[in-house]
Amino acid sequence: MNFDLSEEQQVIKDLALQIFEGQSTVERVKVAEKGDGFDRDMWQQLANSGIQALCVPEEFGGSGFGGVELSLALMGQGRYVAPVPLWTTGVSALAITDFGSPDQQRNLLPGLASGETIFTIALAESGANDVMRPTVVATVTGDSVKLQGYKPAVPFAQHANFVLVPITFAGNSSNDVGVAIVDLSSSGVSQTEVKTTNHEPQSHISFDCTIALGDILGHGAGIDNREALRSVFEHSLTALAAIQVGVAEGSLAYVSTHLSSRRQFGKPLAAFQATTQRAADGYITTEAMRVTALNAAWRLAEGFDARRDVAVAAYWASEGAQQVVTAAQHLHGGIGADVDYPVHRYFLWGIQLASVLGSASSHLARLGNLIART
Amino acid sequence: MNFDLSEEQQVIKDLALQIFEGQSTVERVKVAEKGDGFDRDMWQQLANSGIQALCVPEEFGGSGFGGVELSLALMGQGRYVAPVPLWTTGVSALAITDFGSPDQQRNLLPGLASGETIFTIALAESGANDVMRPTVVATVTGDSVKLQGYKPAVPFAQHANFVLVPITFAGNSSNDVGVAIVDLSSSGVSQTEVKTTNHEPQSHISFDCTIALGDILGHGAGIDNREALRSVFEHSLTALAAIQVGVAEGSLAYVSTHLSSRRQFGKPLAAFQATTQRAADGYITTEAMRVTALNAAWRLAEGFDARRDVAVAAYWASEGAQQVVTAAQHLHGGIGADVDYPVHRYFLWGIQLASVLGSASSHLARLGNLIART
Amino acid sequence: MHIGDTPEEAAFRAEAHAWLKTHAHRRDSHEGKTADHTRDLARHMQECRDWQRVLYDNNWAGITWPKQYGGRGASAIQSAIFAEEMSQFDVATGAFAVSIGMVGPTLIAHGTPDQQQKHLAPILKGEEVWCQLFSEPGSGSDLASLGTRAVRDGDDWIVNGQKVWTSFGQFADYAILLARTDVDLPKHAGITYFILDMKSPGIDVRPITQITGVQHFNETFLTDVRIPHANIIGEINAGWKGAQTTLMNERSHIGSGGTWSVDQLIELAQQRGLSGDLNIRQGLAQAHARAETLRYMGFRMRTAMSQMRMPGPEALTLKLAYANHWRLTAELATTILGAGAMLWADDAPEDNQWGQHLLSQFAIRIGGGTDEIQHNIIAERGLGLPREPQLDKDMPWRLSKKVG
Amino acid sequence: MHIGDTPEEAAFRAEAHAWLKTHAHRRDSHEGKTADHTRDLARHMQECRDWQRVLYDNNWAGITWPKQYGGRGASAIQSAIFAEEMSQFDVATGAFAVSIGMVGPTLIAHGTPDQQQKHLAPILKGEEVWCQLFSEPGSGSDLASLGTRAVRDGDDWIVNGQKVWTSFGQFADYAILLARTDVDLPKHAGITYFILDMKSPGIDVRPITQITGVQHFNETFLTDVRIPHANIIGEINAGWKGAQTTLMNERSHIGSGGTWSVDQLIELAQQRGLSGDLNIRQGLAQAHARAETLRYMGFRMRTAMSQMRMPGPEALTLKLAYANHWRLTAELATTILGAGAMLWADDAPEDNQWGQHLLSQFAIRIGGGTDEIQHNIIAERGLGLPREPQLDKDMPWRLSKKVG
Repeated sequence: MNFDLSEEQQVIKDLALQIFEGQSTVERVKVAEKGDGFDRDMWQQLANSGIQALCVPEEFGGSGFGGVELSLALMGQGRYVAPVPLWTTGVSALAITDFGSPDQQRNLLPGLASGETIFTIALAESGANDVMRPTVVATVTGDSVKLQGYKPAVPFAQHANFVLVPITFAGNSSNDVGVAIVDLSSSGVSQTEVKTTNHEPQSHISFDCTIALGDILGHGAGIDNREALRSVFEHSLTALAAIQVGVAEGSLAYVSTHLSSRRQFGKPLAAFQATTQRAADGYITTEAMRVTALNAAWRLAEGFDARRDVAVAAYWASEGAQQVVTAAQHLHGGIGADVDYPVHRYFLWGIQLASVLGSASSHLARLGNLIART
Repeated sequence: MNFDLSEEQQVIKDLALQIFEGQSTVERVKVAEKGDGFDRDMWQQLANSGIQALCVPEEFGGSGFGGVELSLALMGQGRYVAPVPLWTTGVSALAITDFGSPDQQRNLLPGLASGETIFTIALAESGANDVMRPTVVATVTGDSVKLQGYKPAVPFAQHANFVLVPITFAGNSSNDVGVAIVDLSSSGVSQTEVKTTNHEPQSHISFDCTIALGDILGHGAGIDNREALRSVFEHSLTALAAIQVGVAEGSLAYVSTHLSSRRQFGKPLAAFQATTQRAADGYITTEAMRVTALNAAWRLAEGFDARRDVAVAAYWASEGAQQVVTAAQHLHGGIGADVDYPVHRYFLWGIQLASVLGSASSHLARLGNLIART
Repeated sequence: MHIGDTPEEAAFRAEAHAWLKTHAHRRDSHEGKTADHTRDLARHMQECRDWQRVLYDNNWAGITWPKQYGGRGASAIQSAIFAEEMSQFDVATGAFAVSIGMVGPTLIAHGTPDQQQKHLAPILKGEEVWCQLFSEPGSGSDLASLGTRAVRDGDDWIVNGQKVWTSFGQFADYAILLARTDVDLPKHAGITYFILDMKSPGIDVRPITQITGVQHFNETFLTDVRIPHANIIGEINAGWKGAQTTLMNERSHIGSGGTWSVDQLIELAQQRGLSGDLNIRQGLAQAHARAETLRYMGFRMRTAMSQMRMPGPEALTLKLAYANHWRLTAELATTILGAGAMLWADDAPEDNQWGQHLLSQFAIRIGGGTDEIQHNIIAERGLGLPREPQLDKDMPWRLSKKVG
Repeated sequence: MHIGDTPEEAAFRAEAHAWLKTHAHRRDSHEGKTADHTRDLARHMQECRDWQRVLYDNNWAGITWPKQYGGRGASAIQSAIFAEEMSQFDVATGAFAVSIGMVGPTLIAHGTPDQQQKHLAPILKGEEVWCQLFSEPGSGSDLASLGTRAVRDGDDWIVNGQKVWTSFGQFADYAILLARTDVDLPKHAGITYFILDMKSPGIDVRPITQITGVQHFNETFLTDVRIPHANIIGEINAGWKGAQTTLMNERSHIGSGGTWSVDQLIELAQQRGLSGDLNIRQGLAQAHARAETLRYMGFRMRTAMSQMRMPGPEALTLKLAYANHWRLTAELATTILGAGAMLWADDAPEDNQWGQHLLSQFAIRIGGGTDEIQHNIIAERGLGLPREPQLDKDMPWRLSKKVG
């Protein structure tokens, strides 16, 4: 039993933090917000340092690490609210590594490792958000697959090359689900760019297109399609939980600075217990988010059943992060509402990522079914 | 629109408070706790001052007030955690006044007004606690009614003369419910006295007895049995909510004393914001309890549909009171856990009354059905 | 006790409602216009002016103001009834929150006859927009520590300093201003309350872009701005007293919003097929319970005001409960909207009103004093706890900046 | 990183479990004995002594203690694994919480060889029960303000004062005692740490009846009690250092409980037919989530301890999270039990364990420092915020009582 990072993990964590601290300055983030929402220079820096290569096996140009190391990098991203599509690209690399056919691995993993290929994941649904019951329908005819459906709010879609799409195969069994790898430049895939709360670039995507059977994740490799979808879902939640840890940390760092430096009634704000107690609560919540996020990533990486662990991490990532960033925003008083001061960005990230994750009560409901099915 | 008490109401409130303050001293309460849990001298004092007579019409020896005035008296009781069966007796008087047959009124109301007759109400059920679906079954044969069933945790039953029992009439319609007035000395009514958390005397009661058809509340008076049961339920919740307001107030009074007088780190506890903020939250919650409890009592007294209002008051009385008394107990540190110091009694009352009321989530569920039925 | 309309009040409500129905558009919750003014603030200003004039022409402006000043001379309860009814209609009022809600009551209580004569009627007619120059970047919750200086120069005072959170400052004709006129007195004692003509030379108003995207807040820089001596409200160095009147009116105002959002939330959940989801329904029930609580707290406060009693800690509890309710409803809306809650501006569902609602919570919490300050006042006045000692309370202001 | 048993740890766990299975009764959650000791404290004491002896005889006592003192010389993680396994069995350990959890580590760190020789083995064998004489009625969270005086008299010290919250004081053979030995030094600097023989003349132990009905807490009055000079732990006036070791061990101990209560709650809900109730199930899920969080926080703390790093703010977060978890599970049990939650003692369902659980929450929160104190330390060490100024920190203790 050992909660310490290995030496290699510590190096990866420090490296990622260092890049994000250097690249994701407030000025650079502002430029991205006003532009297309994607800092390509930062993405290239990350690629130069091998961050995108973390989850790709060595034979495909990666360094052969896994989800834990990805989570450490994502915590760094959250800490500096860096505008890059790291989680979707990282989780896609894990999915193709774990479930992809030899062709898919050979064709896609080298580009993922080098940062040249960008992936996104179309998790959200318009109605009830049950990822395991996709609304995009796949009709197989011979070697081709017709995809029909609509996915809202797909992150970084306008900058991505491919999208992982949860699908339900047309036919008798509604249980027959899987993941399609769709080239975003295919005809019949149309994007509508939308504005989002935290300025992340997103698109609504309509699918009325035909892909090859070989574009179904793991086609011909004898995998369990349903497990592939579950894995994408669980790795996505775990990756988002890691970003939220960084977001909460970053927001608390601004709180520390603000409370230590601003003075009222003749003393620093930190001398008022009402403020320090609330900040300390934020710290406790952030630690709960951290240990559960790391645990979920570790259990997934070890190949254990992690359904409960992912639900626990997602619960904290949704509920906890919102608590922390709301408290941080509040503790900043008026300054928090002024977009010239950076802390508001953490609030916007925290609530937006919570929306991607799904509500805390939905994770509790899933967990309740797992632990106390009657 | 006027939230102020009338002059008469103010007099009643002050009178009740004065009696409870004088009679329900810590010493007297301790004596009752060690004895049979009922302070008969206090009961007599209340009777001498006309408190039990508040809800009885003048023609039967009462003063003809109603539920609002009962609530004001009950707030005083809660404020001094007085061991008397006032809420059950008061709500029974209201029920018999509103729904009783002329015989029932003539036979029972004078004794209720004088304090000689004590009523209890068997609200709780062993399983799921839906008062509108009673488990005690009433089988009518001619003029007699056979009652069969079991009711746990009936307050003050060993000191009471009568009990109001929610019943379901045997037959086709499970919807056919009502209220029976049962003499506790009848054969076939057996009590088992039980110890309770706050030392209130309670009994589990088994019913295997026969009563007269004339003992069904309102028999022959052309009333709606179901409405009679609902009224008993709603008045009970409203009465309990009033006691909880007093309990919360009393517990905050101890908090004020403690925080003002106890010194740590060279200053009074009240100088630590962490403690005062928590106490202030308790005050806000108590005010929410107060306005919603008064509103529910007023609407019931005016004869309006008060289902939502009662649910709102019960929600606060359950959730809010537990919050306040838990905070108060906590703010007292070790002293709170010592039964020689009186504040613990408010904690025990707060949580026990919340159990009688039912959980906050059950009240929200009822309210949710009322406001957002799909 | 009468928790609900008396027959007279019901008649007044019916009269108000009937009048509103003929003069304003009923708010259609399917396409609420709440967020509209985020797009075009100047248009919103004009709508506010127009609506205020309509109110005035029909004797609905300044319901509690004495008739001699052009008001209706009616009770606080009637005013509240009118506000409740008006909240069901789609009318623009925000730009007059300061003038009508804060400046008017302050001038009525503390202004000179000339000041009252000059300003009260134009305010009611919608001809004068006012802003509030109280907060400073360095003062925050500790308003009395403000450092904007006013120095006497003959019949004028010369003002220098910086203010912040100036709502609608870019449109304002006048401002109420607190400035320090004696640095040797303790911080509460050396402040004077001025009326400032916003067309005076030396005023620079710079918009702040808020997290909501709106720019109705501003920073205001004052450089050698001249104010005639006659523009002082109350006495020299006694401005803190007038400020209390203004702030109490601000707090009462903040807590007096309608409870429209719960009905809208229920409708939203029903539209999305989620009103059968037990978790959502528990959330709706809780929102309803809290909204009802706000209503009764409001009734109680208005009862006190209509009996000419100053509202006590209940006004503070109301404001805190209101801020909590705002946050809870915003979070519930986010849950109901799911992925849609991420979208913003034109792309957001329901005309972005829920996104605006979520991001506006901080302005609500800050206006009228922070949560922490209000908790302290409640502990003191509601529970009788001793005041927190303020180290700098009695020392000259010029020294107090160094304490701690 | 390895969040779970390594093969070696799994083998150790299996060994521990197998041994426990042959030497202790498996806890049957249908008739948990948790509350038993509330009925007969003397019997509980004897059970604790007996079980401790069994542990010692089988080399399971003092798992982290060095072998030279009779311990097992094993790691903090092995100790935690044993504690987790033991929590599934129905064994009595409470009376040795102070001796094993606090006195032993303190003596190992700060005791003289004679003190270690004399006490450590008897503690491990269950022959010596210890109590803690730290808190005083007038000190509360401000432990360093304690006023019990010890005055030198030749080779002895003479002690006078009053202590409170003395767990199992009526059964204790020895006590660890903090007393003030120099009133002219600041409050933290004039305290000395003593070993007190509880059979000494002048000690009066009076039980306190707690809200739970239990009397394991006491008030202890010390009147001219003599303590030999050799019984000082550490140096004269340097007792605060040793006290820190004791308190840190107390805190680590408080957070190390098992997560048994969630499984029991699930079973309780299932028995009552309520596990299908969505509100209950959300509560169970939340309890599970928080219990899991406690486990991982515990893993992390033990990782630090096994690497010989002092646990930092994580030990405090663990303790606070544990106290919250305790309260939430107690409240959930109350909801599941419905009317049954009102019953008490013999009449209560489930052997009254949930009633005891609910009412014990305050002792949990107070032991090892109040929530407020811990929040302050977390703000300081976890977030780097400046310490709250303590007015009386540097002045002589005899003056500090008058400050404020």
